[in-house]
Amino acid sequence: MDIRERIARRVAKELSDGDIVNLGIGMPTMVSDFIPEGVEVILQSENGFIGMGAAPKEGEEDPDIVNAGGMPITVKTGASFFDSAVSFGIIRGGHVDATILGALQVDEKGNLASWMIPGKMVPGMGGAMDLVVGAKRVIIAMEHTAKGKPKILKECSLPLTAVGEVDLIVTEMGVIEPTEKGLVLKEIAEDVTVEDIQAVTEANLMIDPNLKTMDI
Amino acid sequence: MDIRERIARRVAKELSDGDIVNLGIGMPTMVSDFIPEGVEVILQSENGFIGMGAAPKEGEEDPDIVNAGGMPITVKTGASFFDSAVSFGIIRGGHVDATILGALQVDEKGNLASWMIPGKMVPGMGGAMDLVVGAKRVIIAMEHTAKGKPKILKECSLPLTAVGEVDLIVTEMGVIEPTEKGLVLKEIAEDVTVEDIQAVTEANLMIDPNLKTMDI
Amino acid sequence: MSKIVELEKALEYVKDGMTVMIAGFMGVGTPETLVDGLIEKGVKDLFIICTDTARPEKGIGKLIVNDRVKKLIASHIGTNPVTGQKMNAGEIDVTLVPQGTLAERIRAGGAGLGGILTPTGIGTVVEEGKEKITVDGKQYLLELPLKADIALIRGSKVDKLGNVWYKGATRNFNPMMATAADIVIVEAEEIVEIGEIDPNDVVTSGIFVDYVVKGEE
Amino acid sequence: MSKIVELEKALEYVKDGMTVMIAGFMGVGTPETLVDGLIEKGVKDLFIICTDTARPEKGIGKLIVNDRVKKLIASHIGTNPVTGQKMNAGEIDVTLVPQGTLAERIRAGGAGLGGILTPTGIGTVVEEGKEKITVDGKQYLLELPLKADIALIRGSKVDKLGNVWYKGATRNFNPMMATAADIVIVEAEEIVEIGEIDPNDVVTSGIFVDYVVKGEE
Repeated sequence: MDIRERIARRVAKELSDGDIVNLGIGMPTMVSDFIPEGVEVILQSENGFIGMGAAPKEGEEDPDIVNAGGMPITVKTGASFFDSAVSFGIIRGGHVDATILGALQVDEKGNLASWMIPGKMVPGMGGAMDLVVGAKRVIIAMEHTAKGKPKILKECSLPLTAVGEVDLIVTEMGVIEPTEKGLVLKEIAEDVTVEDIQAVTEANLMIDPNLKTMDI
Repeated sequence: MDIRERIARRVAKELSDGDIVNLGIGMPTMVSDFIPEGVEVILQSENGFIGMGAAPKEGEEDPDIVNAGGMPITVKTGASFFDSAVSFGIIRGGHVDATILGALQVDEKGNLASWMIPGKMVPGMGGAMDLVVGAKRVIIAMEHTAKGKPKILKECSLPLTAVGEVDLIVTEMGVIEPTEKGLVLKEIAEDVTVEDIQAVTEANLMIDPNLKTMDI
Repeated sequence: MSKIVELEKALEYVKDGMTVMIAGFMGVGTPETLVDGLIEKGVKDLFIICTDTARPEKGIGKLIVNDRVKKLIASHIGTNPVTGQKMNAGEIDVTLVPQGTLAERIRAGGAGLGGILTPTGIGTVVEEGKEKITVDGKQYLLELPLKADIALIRGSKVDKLGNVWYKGATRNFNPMMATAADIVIVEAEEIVEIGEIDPNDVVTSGIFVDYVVKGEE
Repeated sequence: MSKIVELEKALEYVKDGMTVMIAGFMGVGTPETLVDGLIEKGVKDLFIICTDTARPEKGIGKLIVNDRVKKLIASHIGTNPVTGQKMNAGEIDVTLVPQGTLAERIRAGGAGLGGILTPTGIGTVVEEGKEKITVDGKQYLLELPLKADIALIRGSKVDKLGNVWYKGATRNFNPMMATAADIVIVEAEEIVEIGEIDPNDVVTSGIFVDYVVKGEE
C-alpha cells in the first residue's frame, strides 16, 4: 500500500459520525476517501462552505464552487455557503471537531511548523494558523521524514504555525500523541520496530504500555 | 402648527437626497412625513433592515416586519434584511449619514443624556449609544423644555448617552449647533425672541451673526 | 440524521441556574413555544441574555413575569415595566449593555475572539470597570465575549439538519446566539426538507444547531 | 437612482498609490473585469489587501505580474510564484496575515471596531510588534482594523441599487470588503431589476455600494 494511502486510512479512523472536519490541501484531502462505513463526517471548506462533497465529473465543474485549494468541488444536499468571517468564526470558535493538516516539523511540545522555510518558501499561512488554534483536535498527517531527515523534533527550528496545539501525529510508521510529558508512541506500523521509528525521530518517544499495531 | 410637527418639519430639511437615516422612536419617527419633495432618504431600522417604508394599512400587518419600536411597518422595493451584528456594524461603522433622536438633556459640550433617570426610569440604552457614536450626524429633535425646565444645560446632570457627539439641536424655538466654543443659535422661530429662548436655556447661547428665521 | 425532537425532549437540557440566550427583538424572532415550554417545565434562577424583555405577556417578558429570571443582560427593558420593578426590588440582577455591543459580544463568544474594541459607551457609565485601549489616538472599550449553556432561537424555515432561513426582522440576534452556546435549540415556524433552503440562502448553518422543535406558525 | 456605470467611469476613482481591497479566493469571487480594467488604465504603486494572489494569469495575480503592486497584505501567496520572486527582490512589501485574522480586521474596519482579540498567531512571528492582552487567563493578540480607499468586489446577482447576492464560494471576502472602503465598486456577473433579489437573501446591502459595473459572465 502506498505510504500516503496508509496515512490517510489511519487518519480516517480518528473521525466519528457527525464530526465537522476540515481537511488541509494535499494528503489530508485523501482522508475523505477512506472514512469507515457508518461514519458520516461533515466537511468544512474554509473558503466558505459546509457540506463539501466529491470532486465533480469532468465537464460538470461549477467555476463558483471550489475547495480551499481552488479546485472544482461539489456540495452535498443540506450544504450552506457563507463568507470568510463566518467561516473563520466557525473555525476559531471551536465549531470544527477536527482539522487534518500536513506539517514541515512537529516537536515534543506539540508545536507545529507548516507554513514557511525562511529564504526558501514563504507561501503564507493561509487559514492554517486559525485552524490549528481553533479546531477541537489537530491531527497531523505527514510522512515521517523529509528526504531521510526527521520531521518530529525536540524543538521546531522553522517558524511556528502554533504553539502546543497538535493532538495527534500520524505517519506511515506509527501514531504519536503529544502529551505533557512528551511524545507517546501509541501505534506502530506492522513492518516497523520501535528502534526503527526512534532512529528517524529526533524527539524521544515514550512507548505506550499498550502499544498497538497501527490500525489501517 | 403643532410643536412636534414644527420640529419634525425643520429636522426633515436637514436631510439630503440619498442619505441613510435612522429615526429614533417618538417624534423623530414623524420626520419621515415631512421629507421635502425631490429628496429621497433611505431609512435604516436598527432591528435589522434598510429600506423602511410607511406603516402598513390596517389588516395588512406582517408580524415579522416591525420597526425599532416593535410596531408593524413595511419595507420598500430594494430593501434588505440583516442580523443585529450587521445592523450595528452599519451604525458603528459610519455608514449612517444621520440619526435623529430625542433627548432628556443636551449640554454645551454636545453631550447627550437620553437613556435613564436614576431611581425613576431605567429603560436601558437600546441602540442609542451606538447610534450616537456611529452616525455621521446626530440631530436632536426635542421640545425646548420639560415641564418648563430647561433641557439645554451647561452640563448634563443625568447619565450620558455619549460625549460630544451632538451635531445639531432642533426645538420648537430654534436651531442650535454645538461648536468648540459652545452653543450657537443658528435659527429662531418666528414667534420667539432671542431673549425668550435664552430665558429657557441654561447654557449660554452665542448668536450666529447670520441668525435666520427658523425654516419650517 | 434528523435533529427534530419534541419540545419536552429539547428542553430536557435546560436546568435551573443555567445561562440561556434567547433571541428576538420586542418578541419578533423570539421562540415563543420554547419560552412557554420553559415556563411549563418550571426551570428557575435563569441567567438570561437577550436584547430586550419585550412586554409582560410577550416573548422573554413572560419569563420575567413568572419569576424565572435571577440575572439578566439586556440592552432595553423599558417596554416591560415588570422588569424594572423586579430590578428595583432586588429580585433580578440587571446589566444593561448597548445593543450593538451586545451583538458583538455574543458574536465574539461564538467566533473564538477574546473581545472587541468599541467606541460605544466611552465617557458613560458603560465604561465602568472596563479596560480602555487607545488605537490611532481614539479611545475604545474592551468588551468581552459572551457565551451560554443554551441558546433558544427561532427560524422561519428550518430543515432537518438545522439549517435556518429567517424572514424579515425576525433575524436580529438569532444568528449570533446560534454560535455562542453549548446547546442550540431552534424553534421552526416551518420545517422543510433538506435542500429546500438554497445553500446560498442558509443564514445559520445546521452545524450550529442541536435540536429542532416545531413551533406555532 | 441607478448605480450602474461604465467600467471606465467606475475606475476613475482609482489612483496611483491608493489602498485597494480586492475580494476573491484563488480568483473565485474576484472581479476579473475590474482587475483587467485597472491594468488597462495603467494605475500603479497600489497597496493591495486581499487573501491570496491567485495565479500569475488569474485574479489579483495579474496585478502582481504587471508590476502594479507596491505593497501587499495577504494570507497566502504560494500559488503565484511571481509574488514571492518580487517580494524577495524587494519590489513588493508583503505582510502575511492569517486568513481568519484578515477577515476580522476588514470586518472591524467596516464595523467601526477599534480592533479584535484573537488567539491566532500567539507564539508565532505573527505576534511581533502587537499588543498581547490576557482575558480569562488566555492570551490574545490585539489585531487592528483595516480600511481602504477602494474596494473591488464581485456579485453573482446585483440590482441597480447595488444589493448583492453571491453564488457558491464566490462570497468569501466580498461582504466584509464592501463595508470597509471609501468607494465600493461591484462587478456584476448578472444585473437584475430592483426587487428581484428577495430582501431576505440580499447579502451585501446596496448602501455599501457606490458603483455597479457589468462584468463577464
